[in-house]
Amino acid sequence: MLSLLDSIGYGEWILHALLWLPLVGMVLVLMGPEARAKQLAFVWSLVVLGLSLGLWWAFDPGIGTFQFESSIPWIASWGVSYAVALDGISLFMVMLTAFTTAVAILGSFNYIKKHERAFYALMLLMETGVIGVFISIDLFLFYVFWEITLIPMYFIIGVWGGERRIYSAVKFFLFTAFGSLLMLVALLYLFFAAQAISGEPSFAYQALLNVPLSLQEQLWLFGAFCLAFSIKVPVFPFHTWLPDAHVEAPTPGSVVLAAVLLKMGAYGFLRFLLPFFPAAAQHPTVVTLMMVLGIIGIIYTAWVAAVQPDAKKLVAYTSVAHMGFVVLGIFALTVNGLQGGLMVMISHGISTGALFLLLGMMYERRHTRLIADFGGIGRVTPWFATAFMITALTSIGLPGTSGFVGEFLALLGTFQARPVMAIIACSGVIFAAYYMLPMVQKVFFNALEKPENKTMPDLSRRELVILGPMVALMIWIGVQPGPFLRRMEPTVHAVIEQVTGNGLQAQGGHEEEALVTFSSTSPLENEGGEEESSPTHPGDEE
Amino acid sequence: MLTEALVLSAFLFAVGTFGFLVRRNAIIMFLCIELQLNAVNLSFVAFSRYLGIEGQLYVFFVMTVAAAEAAVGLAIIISIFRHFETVNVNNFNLLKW
Amino acid sequence: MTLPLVYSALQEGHEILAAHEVAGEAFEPFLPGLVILLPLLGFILNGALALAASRRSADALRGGAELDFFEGGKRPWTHSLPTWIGPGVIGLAFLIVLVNFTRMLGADLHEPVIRHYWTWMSTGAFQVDAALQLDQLSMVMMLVVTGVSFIIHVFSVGYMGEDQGYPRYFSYLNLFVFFMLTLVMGASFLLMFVGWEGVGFCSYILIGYWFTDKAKADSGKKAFIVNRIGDLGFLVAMLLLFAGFGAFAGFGTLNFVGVFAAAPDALVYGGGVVTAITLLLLLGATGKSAQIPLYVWLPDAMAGPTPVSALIHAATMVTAGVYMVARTSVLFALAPVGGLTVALIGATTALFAATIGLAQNDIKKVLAYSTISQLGFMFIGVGVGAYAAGIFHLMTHAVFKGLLFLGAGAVIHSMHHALHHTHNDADPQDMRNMGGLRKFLPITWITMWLATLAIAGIWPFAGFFSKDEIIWMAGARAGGVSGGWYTLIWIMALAAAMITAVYMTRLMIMTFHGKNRTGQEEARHLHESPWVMTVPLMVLAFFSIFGGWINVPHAISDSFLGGFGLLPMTEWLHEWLHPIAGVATEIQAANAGAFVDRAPFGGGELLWAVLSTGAALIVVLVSARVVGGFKILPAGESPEPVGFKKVLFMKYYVDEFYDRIIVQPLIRASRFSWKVIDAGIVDGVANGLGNLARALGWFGSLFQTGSVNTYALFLAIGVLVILGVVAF
Amino acid sequence: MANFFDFLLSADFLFYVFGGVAIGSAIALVTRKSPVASLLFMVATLASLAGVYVLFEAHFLAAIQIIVYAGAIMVLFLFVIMLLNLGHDYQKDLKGGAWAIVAFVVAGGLAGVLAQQFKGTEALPIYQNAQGPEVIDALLASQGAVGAIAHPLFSDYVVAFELTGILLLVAIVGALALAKRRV
Repeated sequence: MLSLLDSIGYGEWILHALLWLPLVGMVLVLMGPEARAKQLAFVWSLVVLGLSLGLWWAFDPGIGTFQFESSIPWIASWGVSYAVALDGISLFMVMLTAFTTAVAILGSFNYIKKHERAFYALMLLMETGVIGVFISIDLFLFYVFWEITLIPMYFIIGVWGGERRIYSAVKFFLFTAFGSLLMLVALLYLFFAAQAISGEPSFAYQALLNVPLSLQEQLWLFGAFCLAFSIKVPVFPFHTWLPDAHVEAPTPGSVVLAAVLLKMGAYGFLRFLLPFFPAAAQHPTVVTLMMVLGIIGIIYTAWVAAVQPDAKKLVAYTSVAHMGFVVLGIFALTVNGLQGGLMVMISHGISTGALFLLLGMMYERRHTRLIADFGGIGRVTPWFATAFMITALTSIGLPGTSGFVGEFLALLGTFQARPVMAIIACSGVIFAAYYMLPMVQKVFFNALEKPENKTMPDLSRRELVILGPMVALMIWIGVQPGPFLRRMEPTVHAVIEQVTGNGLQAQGGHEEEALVTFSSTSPLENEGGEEESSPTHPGDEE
Repeated sequence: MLTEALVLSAFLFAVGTFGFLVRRNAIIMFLCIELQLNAVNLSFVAFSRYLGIEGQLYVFFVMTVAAAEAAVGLAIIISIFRHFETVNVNNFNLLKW
Repeated sequence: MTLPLVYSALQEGHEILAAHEVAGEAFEPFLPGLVILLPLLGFILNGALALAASRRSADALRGGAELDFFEGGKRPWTHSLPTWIGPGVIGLAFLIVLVNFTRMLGADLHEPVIRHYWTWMSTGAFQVDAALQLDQLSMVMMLVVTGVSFIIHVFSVGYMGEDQGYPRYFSYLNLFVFFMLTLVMGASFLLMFVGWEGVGFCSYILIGYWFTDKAKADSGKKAFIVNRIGDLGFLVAMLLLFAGFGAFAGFGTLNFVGVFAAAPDALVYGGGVVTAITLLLLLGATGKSAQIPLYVWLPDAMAGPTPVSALIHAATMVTAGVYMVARTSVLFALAPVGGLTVALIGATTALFAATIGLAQNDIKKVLAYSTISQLGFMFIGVGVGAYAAGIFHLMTHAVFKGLLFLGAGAVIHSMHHALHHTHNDADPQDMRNMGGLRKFLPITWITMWLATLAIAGIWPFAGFFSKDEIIWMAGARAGGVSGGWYTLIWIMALAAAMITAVYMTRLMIMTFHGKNRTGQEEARHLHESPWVMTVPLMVLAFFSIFGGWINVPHAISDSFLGGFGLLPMTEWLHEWLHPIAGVATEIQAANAGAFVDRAPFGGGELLWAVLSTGAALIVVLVSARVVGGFKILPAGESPEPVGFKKVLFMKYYVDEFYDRIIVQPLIRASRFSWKVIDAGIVDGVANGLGNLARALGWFGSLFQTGSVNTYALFLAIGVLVILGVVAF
Repeated sequence: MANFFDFLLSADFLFYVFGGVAIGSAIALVTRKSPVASLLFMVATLASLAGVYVLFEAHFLAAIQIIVYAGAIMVLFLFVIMLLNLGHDYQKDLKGGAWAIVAFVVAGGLAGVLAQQFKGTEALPIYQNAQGPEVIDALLASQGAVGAIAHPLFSDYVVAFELTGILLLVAIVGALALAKRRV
C-alpha cells in the first residue's frame, strides 16, 4: 500500500488536495443544479474521504515531528506563509473530519429541504476550514482557518436551524469570536516577542515555539489562548452556547459541530497552548484550575444532562462531559493522559456524531425530540434501537467500545499526575449511566402507547449505510485501539518533551522569576530530554 | 494687527458655529458654513501677510471649493425641498436608524 | 479486522509465559480462544436472526397487527435455528473446557499459562494485552460457567420456546456467556473489567428483556446503575494498582501475574494503600455480587426470565465478586482490614437477606434473597482467607441455586399456562396462589427438595460440605488476630444458615404441599414440564447431591459422615486451588496466624459438622410442621402483613431509604444544576453580558437623533475638547 | 484735523470698523428670522471682510471676494431662496432654550479657546523675524496684485489649480443632476 502511495507521490500533494478539494467541490455544488446538489456534495466528500484514507498508511508512525511538511511564502513582509503539515495529533483529526463530513452530508439528504445548494456548499466550505485548522503550521494561516469555520456554521445554524436558530447562531458566533479575538491579541504579542528575538517576522509554528517569555507573560498569553480554546471545547463555564447551538442546528450541523468543531479547541490545547507556554501550562494553579473545570464538566453536565426533556439537548450536554475527560487527560501532561484525551476525542467524534444522526432520524420521523413523546419504539424500530444502544454504550464508555479506551487512558494519565482529581472524575462512569440509560429506556423501552409512534419506519438503506461504518468503527477502535495509539505515541512524547523540557528552559532563562518549579532536577543541566515531569513542591529549586 | 485679525476670525468662526447649531433652516445653516469658511479665509490672509503669498493661494482654493459646494449643496437642498416641501432640517431624520 | 482476530484466536496466540515444568507433564491448553469465541459467534448468529425476526415483527406491527411467529404451529427459521445455535455453541465451549480440564488434571501446573492474542491498549507507559489466563481457578470457573450455562441454555429452549423474541433471548444469553468467560479468563485486571462491565450490561438487557413493561425496564436500569457504582470502585482500584499513591509507586502493570508476583514485596502488610485497594475492589464486588450496601438491584432483577435469574443472578455473574476476591487473594491477604471487611459484609448480608427471605411471597423473590444470603456465605469464606471454601460454595451454590431457580421456573411456567388458559390474572409467581403442586409437577418437586436439603446444609448434600466448611473456617480464625470479630461472623453465619433452612422449607411447603390454591379449573391445566426442562433439573439434582464430595476435609471423610472413607469423597478442590491461594494463605499465616483447628467455643470440625447438620435437619422438620399448619390464603384474599413481618415484607425499607437519601436528592440536585446554575447563573451571566452590550448600544443610539444640529453639536464639542487638550 | 482723518484712514481704525461690521452682521445673519435678511447680512459680512483683506494687501482676493463671493455665490443663494419661495411666510426656526444655551456655551468656548490661543501670536519669534510684509510688498510691487498670485498658481500649484477646475466641472454636473426634475 505504501509503495503504491509513494508511486503516485501521495505525500507531496495530499495535504493540499485535502485542503482545497472541498473548496473546489463547493464551487461545483454552487454551479450545479439544485436537485443534484446533495448527490454531488456527497460524492465529492467521499472523494476527499477516500483520499484521506491513504494517510493511514502513508503516515509514518515512528516519527513524532511533522510529516508531509510544505511551506510557501504568502505575505512575506509579515513572515506569513502557507505552511501545512501533519503529525500524530492532527492525523486522526483530519481523517475524522473527512469521515464526519461525508457522513453528515449523507445524513442530511432528507433533513435539508430548502436552499440545498447553499447548504452543501457551506458543508464543504466547513470541511476546508476545519482541515485547514488541523494542518496549518503557520499561526496566521491557522487563525484564518479558525475564523473561517465560524462562518459556515453560523449560517448552517441560522438558516437551517430550529425555532430559536437566530439566537443560537448569534450566541455561537459571539462566544467563539470573543475567544478568538483574545487569541489574536495574544498571538500578535507572541509574534512581536519572537520578532524582537530573531529580528525576523515569522508566524511559523517553529519560530514561535521557543520564544523565551517570563512566567508572567506566559500566564497572560496562556490565559488568552486558553480562553479561546476553552470556549470551543467547551470547558465548564463557557459551555452554554453548546446546548443551544446543538438543539437548534440541523442534524448535519450538530454532527459536524460535535464531531469536529469541538475538537478544534482540544487540538489547540495540544498543538499550541501547551508547547507555547510550557511554564504556564505546568503551573500548579493552572493545572488545578483546568482539571477542576474538567471535572465540573464531567459531573455537573452529566447531572444537567440527566434531567433534560429534549433528547438532543441531553446529548449536547454529554458532549461537555466527554470533553471534560479530554481536558483532564491533556492537563495531566502524561503520555497516558494525552493519548487518552486523543482517543476520547476520536471516540466522541464518532459516537456523539452517530447519536446526533440517530436523533435526527428520530426527528425526521416524528418531528419532535422530546423524550416524553416516545416510548417503546424499540418494538417498531428494532434496528434503529440496536444502533442507538450500541452508540449509547460507546458514549457511556462500556469496555469493548471506543469510549472506554479513551476514558480509561485519560483517567489513568490523570491519576498519575493528580490521583484525587482522577478519583473524583471516575464517578463520571456512574453519572454517564445515570443520564444515558433513562433516556434510552424512555425512548425505546416501556410500553408502546402513542399511536403515532406505532407507524415509525425502521432504518432505511441509506441510514444503514450511514450508521454501519460508525458502529463498526466504535467497536473496532474499542477492540483494537493499538493502530491508533501507535500512530499518536511519538507525537505525544514529543509534545510532553517540548512542554516539560521547555518549561525548564524558560525558567532557566528567567531565574529571577522562577516562582514555580516543575522538576526536581536543575533547570540548566537538563534542557530538552527530560521525560518525567513530576510536579514537586515550590521551592525545591531554590 | 495679526492677533486682532486672528481673534476676529475666531469670533466669526464661533458665530458661524453657533448659527449652525441653532438654526434649522437648511439654507441659513449653509450660510453659516460659508461664514466659517470666510473666518478661516481671514486667518489665511492675515498669516499670508507675514509668511508668504501661499496663504492667499489657499484662500483662492477655498473660495473655489466654496463655490462648488454652494452649487451642489443648493442643488441638494432643492431636491430635498421637492421631496419634503420644507427646508427645516428637523424633518430630515432619515439617518436615525 | 475481525478476520485476523479470529485467525489469531485459532492460531492459539503465542505463549508469553511458559508453564514451569517441575515434574510431570506441562499443561498444553486446547484452543482456549475458542471457548470465548464460540459464545461470541453464537451471539452474532443469533443476533442476526433476532434482527431479521424483529424487522418482520416490526413491519407487521406498523401494519397494525401483532405478528405471531408460531401461528399455525409452525416455527419460522429465525425461531428454530437458535435452538441449535444457542445451546450448541455453549455445549461446544463446555466440551473444549472439559478437554482443557482433563489436560490440566494430568499436568503439573504451578504458574498460570498465559495466552497472548494481540496488544489491546498500549501507550508509552502502559500496556494491556488481549490475553487469556489459564490456571486452576479460571479452569474451575470456566467449568462452572460453561457447564451451568449449557444446562440452563437447554432449559431455556423449553422455557422460552413460545416467546416471540426467542432468537434475541439466545443472542443476549450467548453474549452474557462471552463476557462471563472474559471475566474469568482474562489475564489482567482490565480484561476482567471488560467482562465485569460486559456481564453487567448483559444483565441489564436480560432483566429488561420484556422491555415494553416499564417495571422490568426499570429493574434492568437499576441493576446497571447500581453495578456501575461498584464498577467505580474497581476502576479506582485499578488506577491505584497501576500508578500507586504516595510512597507506593504502583505496579506499572495490570497483569495478574505481574501484580501478584510483585505485591508481597511492593506493598506493606496492612498498609493504607493495599487496604484502600482491597476496599475499593470490595466495593466493586458488593455491586456485582449484590452485597450490602449495593444488593438492592438483585431482588428487582427477578423481573427477567427465570432461566436468566438462574444463570446470571444465581449461578454465575453474581459470583464474580467472590471470584475476584479469590483471584486477588494476595492483596486481600496483605490487607487484614480488607479481608475482615469482606467477611463482615458477607456475614451481615447473609443474615440480613435471610431474614427478608422469611417474609416474601414471590417464589423468585425468596430465591433472590436466598442468593444474596448465600453470596454472603461465599464472602465470609473468601474474607476469612478460606478461598477454596468460598470457591467451593460458589460451585455448589451454582448447582443447587440454579436448580432451585429452574425448578421455580418450571413451576411458574406451569402456573402461567394454567392461569393463561383460564384467563385468570392472578400472579403466577406468588406462592400463596400455589400449594399442593407436587401432584402435578412430581419431578420438579423431588429435584427441588433435593436442592432445598442441599442449601439447608444437610448431610450428604452438596451444600452441607461447602457451607459447613465456610462456617468452620470463620470460627477457626476466631483464635487469632481480631478474634472477636471472627467469633461474631461465625455466630452470624450459623444463624443465617438456620434461617436459610427455615425460609427454604417454607418455600417448599407453600409451593408443593398443602391444599391446592390455584382453583379447580386451573388445576386441570397444571402439568409437568417437557423433558427439555426436566432433564436439566435432574442433572443439576445429581450434582446437588454428589457435587459436594469433591472437597471434604479428612476429618469428615474419615469419620462416619464419610462412611469411614468408603464413600468417594476427596479433598481435591482444596489441593487443586492451592497454587492460587497458597501465597495468600502463607502471607496470612505469617502475619495473622494460621487457622486454628477449633471452634470459638471449643469442639472440633467433626463435632460441629454433626451439630450443624442435625440442627438444620431439625429446623427443616419443625418449620415444615409449622408452615404446614398455617392457614394460607390465595394472594387476592390474604391480609396485609403487619408488625415486624411487614418490615421484613417491605425488605427493611432499604429501597425507600436509598430513594430518599440518594436518588431523590440526586435528581433534585440535577434539576437545580440545570434550572438554577446552568440556565440561571452561567447562561445568565453570558446573556447578561450580551444584554449589557445591548444596553450600551441603546444608550449610544440615543445620540443618533437624525437631526443635523445634534451631530454638529457633538462635532463642535469634540473639536472643543481636542482643542482644549491641545491648548492646555 | 488731519490727524483725525489720518486716524480715520489708518489701517488700525479701518480694521476695527470692518471687523466690527463683520461681527455685527454675522450675528445678525445668525439671528434674523428672514432668510433674505440673513443673506443680506451675509453679503455685508463678506464685503467687510473684503475690506479687511485690502488692509492686508490682498487686493486680488478682496476683489474676487466681492465679485465672486458676494456677487455670484450669494446671488445663487438668493435665487434659491426665491425659487423655493422662502422669502416670506417663514417660520421661526431658531432653536431655543437649553439647546441654545448649550450651543452658545460651546461656540463661546470655541471662540474663547481660539482667541486665547491667538493671543500673543505676533510676539512669536517666527513673526518677529519674518521679513513677510516687506517681501510681500516687494512682490506686489514687482508683479502686481494679480501676478503675485498668478505666478505660483500656474507654476508650483498648477496641478491643484487644474484639479480645482475639474472640481468645479463635477460640481456643475452634480448640481444639474441633482436639481433637475425627474423626467
